[in-house]
Amino acid sequence: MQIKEIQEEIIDEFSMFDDWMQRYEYMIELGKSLPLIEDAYKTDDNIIKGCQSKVWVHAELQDDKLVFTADSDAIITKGIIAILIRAFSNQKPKDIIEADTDFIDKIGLKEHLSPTRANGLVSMIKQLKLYAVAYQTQIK
Amino acid sequence: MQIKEIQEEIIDEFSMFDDWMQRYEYMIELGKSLPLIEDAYKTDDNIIKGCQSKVWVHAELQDDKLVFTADSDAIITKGIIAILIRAFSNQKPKDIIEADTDFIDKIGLKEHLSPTRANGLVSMIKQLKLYAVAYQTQIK
Amino acid sequence: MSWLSGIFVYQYIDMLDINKIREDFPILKRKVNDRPLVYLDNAATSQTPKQVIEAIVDYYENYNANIHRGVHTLSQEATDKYEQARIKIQKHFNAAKPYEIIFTSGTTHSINLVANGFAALLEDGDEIIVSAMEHHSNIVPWQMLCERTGTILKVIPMNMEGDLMMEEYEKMLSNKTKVVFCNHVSNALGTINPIDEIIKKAHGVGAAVLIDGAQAASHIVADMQALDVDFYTCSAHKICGPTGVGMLYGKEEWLNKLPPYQGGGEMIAEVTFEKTTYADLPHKFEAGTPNICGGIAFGAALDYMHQIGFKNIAEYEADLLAYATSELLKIEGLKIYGTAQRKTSVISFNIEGVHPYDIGTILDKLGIAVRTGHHCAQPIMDFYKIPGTVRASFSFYNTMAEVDTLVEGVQRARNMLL
Amino acid sequence: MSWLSGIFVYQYIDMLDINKIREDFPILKRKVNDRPLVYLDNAATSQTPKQVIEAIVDYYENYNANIHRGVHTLSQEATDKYEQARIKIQKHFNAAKPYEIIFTSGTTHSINLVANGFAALLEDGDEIIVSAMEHHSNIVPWQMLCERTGTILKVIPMNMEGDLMMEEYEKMLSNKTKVVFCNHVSNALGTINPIDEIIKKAHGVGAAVLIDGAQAASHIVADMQALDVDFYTCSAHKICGPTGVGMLYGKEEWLNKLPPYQGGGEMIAEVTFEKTTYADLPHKFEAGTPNICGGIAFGAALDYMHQIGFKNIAEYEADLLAYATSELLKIEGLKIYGTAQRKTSVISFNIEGVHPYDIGTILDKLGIAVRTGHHCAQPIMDFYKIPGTVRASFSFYNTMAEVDTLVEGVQRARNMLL
Ligand SMILES: Cc1ncc(COP(=O)(O)O)c(C=O)c1O
Ligand SMILES: Cc1ncc(COP(=O)(O)O)c(C=O)c1O
Repeated sequence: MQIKEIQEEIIDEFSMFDDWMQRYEYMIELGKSLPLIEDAYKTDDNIIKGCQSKVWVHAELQDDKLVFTADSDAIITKGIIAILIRAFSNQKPKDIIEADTDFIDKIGLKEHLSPTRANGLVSMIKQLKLYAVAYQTQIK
Repeated sequence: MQIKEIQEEIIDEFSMFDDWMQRYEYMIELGKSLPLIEDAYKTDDNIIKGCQSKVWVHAELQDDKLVFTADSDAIITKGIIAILIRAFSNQKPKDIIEADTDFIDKIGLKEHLSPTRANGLVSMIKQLKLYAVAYQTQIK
Repeated sequence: MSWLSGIFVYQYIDMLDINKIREDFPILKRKVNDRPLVYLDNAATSQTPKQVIEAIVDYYENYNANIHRGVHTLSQEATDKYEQARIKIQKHFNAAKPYEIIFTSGTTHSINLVANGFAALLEDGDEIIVSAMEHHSNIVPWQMLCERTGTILKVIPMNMEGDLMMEEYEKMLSNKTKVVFCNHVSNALGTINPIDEIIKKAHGVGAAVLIDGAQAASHIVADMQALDVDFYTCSAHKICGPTGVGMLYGKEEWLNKLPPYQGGGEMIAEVTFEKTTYADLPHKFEAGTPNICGGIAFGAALDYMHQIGFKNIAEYEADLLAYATSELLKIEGLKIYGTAQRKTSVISFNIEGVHPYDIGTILDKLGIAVRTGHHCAQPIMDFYKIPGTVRASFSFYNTMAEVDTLVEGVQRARNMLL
Repeated sequence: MSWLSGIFVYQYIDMLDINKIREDFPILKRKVNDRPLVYLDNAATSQTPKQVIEAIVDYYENYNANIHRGVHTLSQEATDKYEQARIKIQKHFNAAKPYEIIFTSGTTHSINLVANGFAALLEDGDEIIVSAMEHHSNIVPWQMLCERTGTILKVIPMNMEGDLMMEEYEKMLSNKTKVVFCNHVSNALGTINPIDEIIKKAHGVGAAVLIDGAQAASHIVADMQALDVDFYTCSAHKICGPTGVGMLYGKEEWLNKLPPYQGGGEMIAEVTFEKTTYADLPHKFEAGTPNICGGIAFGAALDYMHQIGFKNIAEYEADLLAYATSELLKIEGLKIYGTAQRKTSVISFNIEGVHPYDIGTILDKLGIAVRTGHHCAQPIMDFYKIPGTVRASFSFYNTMAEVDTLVEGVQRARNMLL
């Protein structure tokens, strides 16, 4: 599936909920299904700055696609990064770089979109895209 | 005359004026009649701190009375110190120390009574009284 | 002098009428995420009563002007009000002299001013002592000092309850000790430290003492002369005052010993390119145009607090603390960090298996504002080996009903997260 | 990003409607000594429009909270607004990056931050250059630096008109020169200095340049990137903003080179008692709880000024200056200090045989607020061999009628005093 399609899918899923509690509970569920990063990659280098909780992300090129794994010590943060990874993992770096992130707003997580948020959602997106940029050059 | 009497006299004089201009003009007049300090005493030590203009005051014991002379480079300040000297000069240190200063308020110079005023009227009164304290001990 | 009269109207009310008090705080009417705001982040910053907001508006609408040296009326009025505020602070803290109160931009600025000053007074090999439960603002400036001077930093350890180990402190003291610095109340734990004893012991070896009163000031009235403390500091924004202003109390003799911190207008007596002489206290430490409005509003905040009455505040907050503590402890897996006998109304806690950030996020969704994280006191977190805590801190305008909302909220968060 | 939109609404009005503008300033309705206030002390501090007062009230009534690291809504809102204000300042000064804007408590604080930082970068025998027409805030911190490091201070002389002697400046420059610091506009004389040239020449020998924009900011929009300046600073209280806040622009590479100034919360990445690492820009230089409300209101003040339009302001103030200059010069014995070609709307003057303090006092009686004294620029007074001047400084909310009132007032004072 393309990033766009996955995002639509996520939007669809979230549209079923009519209050924040259900949304957060689902997000926590998603967190539990996060493709976990290997312990060896849980290094300080892989920590994303700007989050109050710790978030580690690792990226690996498999053929021409970028595969992300991650973890966090906070479960809501884990849910957020899980959503991002679902949308961006297993995609071509180029597509990741060009991808929109409007869907965050549409699934009711707009409040997390300010760059000053302590949860660092903006930092996470930035980091995933940075990985994509880095690996993009590697492909060429 | 006693300090109290002189102060009454000053209050009487000022009560003839009905606006600030007349009061200031009279004060400026009084400034011109100030018993001037000898140049030799116009030293940095004799400058009163806390005034935007310079005010020098000198005190001398004559018999058991304290005689003040002064000068300032600003004419309004000169008027103010002239009024103070008229009230306090040629008096016994003890009487100077104990003297009230309410008359300042009564002649319409209340605005100058705050310790933060740039003209330093409060500093001047304090300085005259400090001289009195110093010479008081000398008399005993 | 007549312009001083009427500053202090201590009007002790016997029982606090919380509903009436809450009317004074416009922000408490706010909704957050469609729920009434429950503001329990008072240790980070307190809310501002309308009396203080009005003092700010009054300043800008009626007598805004640069102070000191101004001949015109507005400048005189602003100067008078600013200096009156200094005297309010002096009286509140029972300092001997008004000029022992230095206006700063806050506690952090105050501590840096002192630590920087000591750079000129300390020598290689001298020792300074800090407590294990300090805010970063009372650690980093001293570390910077140590780097500059070769001074050695020693740390008074604490126990699991969050009490300082005073026997260890005594052992550390020697004639090498030059400064001891410690907070009056810990922001992360709420512990009220035995500063009386800390000061006396330090003075026994001739060391100066700085007490960081940032967390204490809204709960406890500290008496500078009775404590015989050398430096004491707090921030207005934690005592119902505005942001950007604080105070440093310093004993006259110490303030005279310390060199000036910042150079600029106001703090000089005479300036030539060859030589500059410094002004008298307090101006020596007040370079540049100060936070004039802030200083005046700081005074208004103290007036307001005195009108409520610090005794009433302390009693009521003790009730809030006792109730919240016992209710929170009913929640399974909840652990409180900081269980000292003497505490202010601050509760730092965690729930086993849950990250504090998650709890804070869910509570926010419920309209409840708490702080999560290391509270700028990483060494305490390291001590307990935790990433942070959830901190609920109560003020006299909080209600018992809000405590209930908090407890329900934490319970709900726990259910969602575990 | 969407939360940024709507910040800048530049709405240039072609001709200023002064009466309408005056309605924005509540204080202008005041009476002083039973006369309408004529406020001509704008160079000391500007007055505050209701738009800024409202921003302050809005903060305290609706989203007062400690910023950064807070998970709850109020803290997020306050953080967003504060960071938006930083971006407003960045755009106004056309800085390349938002984190090149450091919030400080004012110009004096900014300059001390930089001067203190250079203590770590300079060596014995290095030279720094100052202009002869600086405010004490841009002299004393550097003198303190020289004392600490053995750096040599050189002074660019000025001529009787109040222009810097640029040939002398060029002669002073050498590869020993490490910093040049100079005000954009002199507060005592109004001279607009050729900072473009000053910066270029300094860069020619590899020296850094700090421009003190305290007096310029309300009259001239300085473009950081076009000027290629290394540091630039101003205070909000002189640009229709609140007291207690200012900004320091620093080029990223310079801000990275300078060590932190104050230690405390916010400015650290990691704290242990053994070792502390510092946070990224801008936080490295923003220790402690900042003047949150002040920063936000600073942003509101810039919005307000842009709504009036800096171009309109400059044109109108030039008219005020021209008219006031020609009218004042009609008074016998009146001498103006500072007659440079390029000037802001500041007139420093004396009347022969009269002390400036006396004139200021009489003017105050007439409701006219001017400043008298050395204006924290004693070296300038020494240069002209005078104790001080009377300074009338005009803002866009002053009227031609107020100029007339001033001129009549000075005439009247002269008659009384001579
Ligand atoms: C040219 C100049 N520099 C520096 C300052 C100091 O500014 P502040 O007092 O706001 O720190 C002023 C203000 O008087 C000034 O006019
Ligand atoms: C104990 C303690 N010290 C110092 C500070 C720093 O105060 P400010 O940020 O107002 O400078 C705080 C505030 O968080 C504190 O709680």
